[in-house]
Amino acid sequence: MTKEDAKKRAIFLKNLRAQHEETVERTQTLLKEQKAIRRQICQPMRDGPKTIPELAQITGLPGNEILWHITAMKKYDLIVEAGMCAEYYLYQRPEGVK
Amino acid sequence: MMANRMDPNLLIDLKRYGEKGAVNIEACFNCGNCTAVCPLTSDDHPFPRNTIRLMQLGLKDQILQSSDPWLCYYCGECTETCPRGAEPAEAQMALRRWLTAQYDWTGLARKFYTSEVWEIGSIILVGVLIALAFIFFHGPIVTDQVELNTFAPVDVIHIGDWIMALLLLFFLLTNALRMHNFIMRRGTKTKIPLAAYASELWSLPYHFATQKRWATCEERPSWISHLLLVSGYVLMLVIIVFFLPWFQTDNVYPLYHPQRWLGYYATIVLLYGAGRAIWGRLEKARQMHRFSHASDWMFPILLFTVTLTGILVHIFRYAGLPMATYVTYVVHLALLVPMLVLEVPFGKWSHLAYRPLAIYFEAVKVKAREMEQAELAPATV
Amino acid sequence: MTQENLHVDTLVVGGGIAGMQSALDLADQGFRVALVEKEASIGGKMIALSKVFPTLDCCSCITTPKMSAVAHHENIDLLTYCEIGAIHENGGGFVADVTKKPRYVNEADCTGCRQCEYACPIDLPNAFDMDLGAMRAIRVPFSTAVPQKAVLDIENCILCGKCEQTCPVNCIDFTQQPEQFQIEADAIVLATGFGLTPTDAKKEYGAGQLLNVVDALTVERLLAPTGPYGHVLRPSDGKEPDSIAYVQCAGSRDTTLGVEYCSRVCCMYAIKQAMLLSGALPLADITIYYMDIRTFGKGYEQFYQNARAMGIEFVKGKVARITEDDDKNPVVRVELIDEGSQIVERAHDMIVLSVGMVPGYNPQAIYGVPIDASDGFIEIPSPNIAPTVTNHEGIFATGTAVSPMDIVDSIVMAGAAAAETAAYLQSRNGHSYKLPISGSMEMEVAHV
Amino acid sequence: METKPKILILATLSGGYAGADSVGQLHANYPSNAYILPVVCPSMFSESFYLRAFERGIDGILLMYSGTDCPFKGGAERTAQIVNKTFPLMKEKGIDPRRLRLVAICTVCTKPFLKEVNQMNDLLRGIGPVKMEMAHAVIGD
Amino acid sequence: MSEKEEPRVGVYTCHCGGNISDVVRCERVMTALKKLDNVVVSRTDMSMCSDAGQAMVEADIAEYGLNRIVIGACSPSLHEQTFRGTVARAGLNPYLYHHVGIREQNSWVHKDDREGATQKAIRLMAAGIAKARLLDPLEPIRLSAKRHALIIGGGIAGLRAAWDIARRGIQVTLIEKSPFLGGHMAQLESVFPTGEAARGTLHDLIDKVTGHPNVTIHTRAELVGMSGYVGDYQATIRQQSRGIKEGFTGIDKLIENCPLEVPDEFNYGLTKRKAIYTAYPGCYPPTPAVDWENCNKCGDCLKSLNGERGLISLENEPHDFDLTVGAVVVATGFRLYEPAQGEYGYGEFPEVITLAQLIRLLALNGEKELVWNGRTVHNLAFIHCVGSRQIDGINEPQPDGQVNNYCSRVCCTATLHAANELRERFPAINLYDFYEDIRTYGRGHEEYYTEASKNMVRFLRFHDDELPRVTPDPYANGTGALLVTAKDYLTWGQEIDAPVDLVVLATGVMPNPIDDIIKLLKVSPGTDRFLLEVHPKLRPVETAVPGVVLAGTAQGPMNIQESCAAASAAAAKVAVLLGQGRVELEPFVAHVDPDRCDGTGECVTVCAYEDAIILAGVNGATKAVVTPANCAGCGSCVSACPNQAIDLQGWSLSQYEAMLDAIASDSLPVVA
Repeated sequence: MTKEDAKKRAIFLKNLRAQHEETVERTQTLLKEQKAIRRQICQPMRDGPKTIPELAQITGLPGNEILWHITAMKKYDLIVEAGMCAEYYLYQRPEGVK
Repeated sequence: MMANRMDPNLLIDLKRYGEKGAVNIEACFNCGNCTAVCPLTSDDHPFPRNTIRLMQLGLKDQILQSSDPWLCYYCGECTETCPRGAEPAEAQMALRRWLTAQYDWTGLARKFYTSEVWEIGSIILVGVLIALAFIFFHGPIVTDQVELNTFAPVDVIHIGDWIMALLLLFFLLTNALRMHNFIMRRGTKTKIPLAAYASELWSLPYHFATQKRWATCEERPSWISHLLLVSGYVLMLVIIVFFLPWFQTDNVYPLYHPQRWLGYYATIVLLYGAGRAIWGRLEKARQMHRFSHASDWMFPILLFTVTLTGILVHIFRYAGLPMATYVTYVVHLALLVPMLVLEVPFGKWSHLAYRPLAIYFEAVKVKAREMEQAELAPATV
Repeated sequence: MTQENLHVDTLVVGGGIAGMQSALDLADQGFRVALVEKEASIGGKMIALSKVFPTLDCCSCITTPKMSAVAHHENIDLLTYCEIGAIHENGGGFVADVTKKPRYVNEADCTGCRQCEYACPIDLPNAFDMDLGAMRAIRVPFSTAVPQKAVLDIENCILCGKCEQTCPVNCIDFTQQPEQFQIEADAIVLATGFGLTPTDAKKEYGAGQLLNVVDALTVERLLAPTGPYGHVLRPSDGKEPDSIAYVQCAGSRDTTLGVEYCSRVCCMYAIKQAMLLSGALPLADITIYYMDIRTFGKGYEQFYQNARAMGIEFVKGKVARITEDDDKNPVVRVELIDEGSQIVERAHDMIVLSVGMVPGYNPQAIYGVPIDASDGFIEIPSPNIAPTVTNHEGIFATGTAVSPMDIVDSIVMAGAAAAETAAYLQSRNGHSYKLPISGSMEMEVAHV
Repeated sequence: METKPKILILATLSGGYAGADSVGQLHANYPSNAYILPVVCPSMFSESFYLRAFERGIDGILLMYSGTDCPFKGGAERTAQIVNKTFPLMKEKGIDPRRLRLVAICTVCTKPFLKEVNQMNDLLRGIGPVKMEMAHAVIGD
Repeated sequence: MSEKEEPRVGVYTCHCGGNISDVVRCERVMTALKKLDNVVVSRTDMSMCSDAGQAMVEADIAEYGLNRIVIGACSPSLHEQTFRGTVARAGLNPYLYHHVGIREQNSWVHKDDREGATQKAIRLMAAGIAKARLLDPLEPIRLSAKRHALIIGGGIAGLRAAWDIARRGIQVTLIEKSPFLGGHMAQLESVFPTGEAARGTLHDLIDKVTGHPNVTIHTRAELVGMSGYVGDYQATIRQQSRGIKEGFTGIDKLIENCPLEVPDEFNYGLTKRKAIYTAYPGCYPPTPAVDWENCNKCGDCLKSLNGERGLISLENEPHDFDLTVGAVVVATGFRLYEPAQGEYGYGEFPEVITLAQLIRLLALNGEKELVWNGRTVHNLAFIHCVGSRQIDGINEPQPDGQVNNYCSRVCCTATLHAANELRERFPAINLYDFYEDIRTYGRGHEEYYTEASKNMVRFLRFHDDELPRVTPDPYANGTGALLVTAKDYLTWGQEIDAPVDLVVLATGVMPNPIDDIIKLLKVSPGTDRFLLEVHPKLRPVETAVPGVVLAGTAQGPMNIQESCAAASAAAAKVAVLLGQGRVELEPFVAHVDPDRCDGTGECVTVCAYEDAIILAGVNGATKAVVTPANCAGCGSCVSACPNQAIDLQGWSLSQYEAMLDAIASDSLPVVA
């Protein structure tokens, strides 16, 4: 991509964002929240694999919400399963993902 | 197991005890929702589906032996959630009327419930008789000032009260005895020792006074207003039957005097309770008020008008209007007497007696079973 | 690429199993068909299911060949992500105004490689997985989607441009606008499908607020090999459930919900799911609370008896209430009708509401096809003899747009709609289908 | 050159091959020494076909058929019969019968697919090349 | 395949915009493949499926005279068809194209092993080339199809199928075993869920069908012979004489004069009819028929004739005729379960009848009160699931040793429909209903249940292991009234007695006994004895025999609506098959090399498809001969042949062996 093209593209995207201001803003807030929650969820996994109730206890977040984020991250290989503890699966970060 | 023979005609008869279209239990497909949703149901008494089922099949003996309809307070939860609109709560109501008629050996209850002409006619008849009695037998009419006790000598009225009370008690007790026979003799195989009756006797006045079971239902305000109504009613009954000379007097007591404030309390809660019942039935907002049988109207209307005329007598007396006082007094009694002699043993009022009786009988049965088991227990160990 | 106006013999509305089958049966007879689907992929509700009764076939294995056949059929114009705004009559035929919603992806170029999806930073609840799992703001709808093309959700996009940068064939196009075009057709087949009876309407069942009370379509996703968790877990905390209960007629045969009819499929799908669950969770107890078990179809009764033999517990009694204990275990209150009418409260790890079917779409606004006031499904004036013929000449209806029915019945009825439509088209002048020359069989006058 | 075992996967179009497509959609990982060929129905292969494959140096064969979903009358049963008859012949030649495996894979059976491939790969790494095995058997005779 | 032209292969490796090339080193693949025998052109492209990619292939075919094309790209399910089209446009036979999946099966699943993925791509492509060398041009199998369908059965399903097929310009011959059309529907009065008059609706359809120029109807006709294959079946039909010529007018007199009286099957034996009869007034055809089984040829009927004797013949002279048809619709319908002697008192007490009998009784009965056996019926009980949902060990098995363990689907709503009619016509009657589960599943069916409840039908629920009992009522004082006793689970398992005057058994549905048709058509029944479809969802109205489709209750219990839907669906399949006048089938079928075949017949033994392979004399020797129309292309025969004389076109064993060798080969040009 030439510099000029890049510039054009930047202007185009800017205009587009202005057009969709409301949805973009809302989604950006959502994204920020998601990131914060996921940091909270992933932090305890550094000490080893965790179950949802364990994560819920540590983070104070509701179990269903944690499960959703774990499911989302698992779908794109950002979290993997690491066996089971009683009736619960254990989750951890895969090797190479911080 | 003894087979039970179905009687298809019983349901047709039962339907006569409900407002037209209100008893809709033929629509019931026995899903069990009503029983499971009922806050008052128990392992021993899973209702209302069981009574509905008996009604559907026409198993008359089993219905007569059951006290379950009396354990229901018509909170309407079952009707509200019934997937088929079968009106289970209203079926219980109708069944209570039918049972009242079955307990009553005179056959009057049945006439009252199934015929509006009979019910209204008898009330008018008794009321007219009372009025006629006054027309022919009243005391001297003092017109320059209010002298009610001269117009209607209190001791004569009091004797009348006693006669009325005894009559009413006689019918009520004999009917209650029949109820006992159905539920306690035919309805149970365990032999019931007298000790069981004695040990549970406390529950009878307790439940009569508190209607505690009703409070288990979610509709607490109904229970409270009904409780107030009962308290006013009982209070008034006690006053006029036992203490009429103290109550019906030409003396004007000061406001702090118990005669005044007891009277005021009773009349206010009676007016409020009866008025609320009438208003509820007009409004039809709550489940229990959606259908109103003639008998449902008759009792609160009589109660309301009796109270109202009572208050008017009081006011006219204070205002010093002799003729108005006397006439209103006659009207008051012409309403009061039929209410008591007809409604109490044969009509809607009787549930006030049958409900605590049913609870009492069931408690006795449980006690008897416990006693029986206690006897058996050491032997088997 | 702009969508050109089309002239076809039949417009099929809805790309679920009924619509697909009708389209195929018509196209195979030589008629031109336009199949319009509002979602980004065809497949309807069926493609989301795990396995199907009574054969327990893998559902995808039955649906995908039909989806692929539709996509590749030379007589079918497949139009996904399109909505029909209005239908006018036009000289005995119909003209449909169609809006093609922008995918923001150039459909012709997209290879379905999903690189954009991996690059996208936004995770959204995945409706295909009943919101249990996640999907990106740009994605291929699901693994077996047809067409296998990405679609961008502009409402939930921050326009970061990452997808655009990643796409190997430069097919992301933020400038796309809705496109209007028209389809001229001589006949219409409505296959608009069904929706689920609402569960939040029933306050006795928690009004949709209890986390471990789910509907049956959610369990389909839990059981599907491509499901969100990859296991059967309950939504509140990811526990593998030991005890699962089904509440039948949770949205049907109930006047308080305004749905008085039987939804026809719930008994069988509950039994099927119970069987699959006991396969996935061999130690779990599975209970089905029911009013009547309606396993009426071919092989269905045997299926039910097998489930009983497998140890699945069938309890006669309508669940009156579902509450929650401290561990978020849902608790049912029910009368055990077959066991002496006891009232019990039983806690389960998870409860499945066997919700029923309501019409998925009311076609009245744009088509003028009457619906039945009592159930909301399309009115069929002569359901016995002509089960797919509506009140409107030239418009036919099939599948669950007509009434609740299972997949087998939908497919058969779709064939019936195709036969009816084909005969209608042939009876009209000027249809594009050329009547083949009559065979050598002499025309015989009917005789006995 | 590294000697990875060669796995041949014969996958039915209506089942296993579509399943392999689904695995691809997931971008999952499995060993690259697994070669997938589509087949209509594996009932067309006789015992000798499999033996020939082992002789040519295929270390393991996974037959991913459609099981009870087989669209052909008797196809699944006949395939199973042939495979059962192949095992003793393999033993005769000194070939570990575990090198041939018949599994039912559906169009979205991604997990079983991966499990089978990985298991076969692990097995073959453990027991070594088929050619060595056959050579040993000849010597052993 | 000796005189095959020298293969000139063009091979293309697709980058798929990086989807493949990010992992697989496509240029290396291209270079490696160039070195293989017969490869004339090897190229890569960013996107083979693009117009440019396809144009490149077309140009190469023209320029280099390529006669085999191999493309490695995404899964064949996505683009194999696309490239077949490309090749065809360039004038090559489309089956000379081979597609290799190297995206879903390679680059996407070996992301962290680029070297392995590249080598795998080379091997898979090499295998593809090996197969391509052996590809033969193929043509779809085209069979001319007789645009004529045979429908067996003149009930609602057969009629509905006839109407749909005829309207598509296809000839229809409908044969009906009995002398009259209409089947069971004619015996109904009103039908759920509409309440419409059954015979009114039926006759509308009969009028349409019989009035359609494409339809020929033969009553009293049965299928007795069948040969051929899809598109070209030869059917032999045997028709019994009617005994009376069409257009005869003195019908009433004729019937009157017949002295014989036999139970009238139309009324399920409730009434009698003569040995010359019509099914019902207004039936089609209106001409009466002689009941050959019962007629004793007394000749009394002839006495009413005045010199018109030629119009009647009391000799049954069945005649056979042949018909060539392209497809067959089996609409042979159902029969009702006949309760065993003593089952719920059936055959033991005259007050126990079937639902079908009740429906006829209601049609025959007066308006005021329901009368049975001369007595007014005040109380009536229905019992459900008689002959349905049976359980081994509890229910008496059928003569064939089986029990009907299926649900008959129609009886619940039909029973409630009858109950509601009873209540409406005889308001004082008491109705009881003994059931296991009420299955009013269809649109408008639950309403019948609700209505019946409102009509005060008392429902009692029994369990399948404790069936209700029917006994004489001890209190009935010899009036013949009965007592139905059941352990009622709605009344917490109490035994309940229903005193009744009439017990009505809701009998289930069974397939008509059509063993001969099953044998002739080579279709197969399922374990429930109903005819089996190929697959309930993929091909729900087709049988495993090509060109033989199912309509209505021959396949399983159905109501009228479902029968009509199934019949129309079957008609759609017939229209697909025969509409074009030819049948086109995929060429992937078995093919015999007559030089190798020595007629052992192993292939015939293993083949599961009727008449797909037969042994026949070819030039004086016994050889296997494939009928492509009947071959499903599974290849079972290939593995069975001891001489490798039979192979699958397009998927041949030699092609597989060549592919396998390429994969196994250690000497591939794997360059670094």
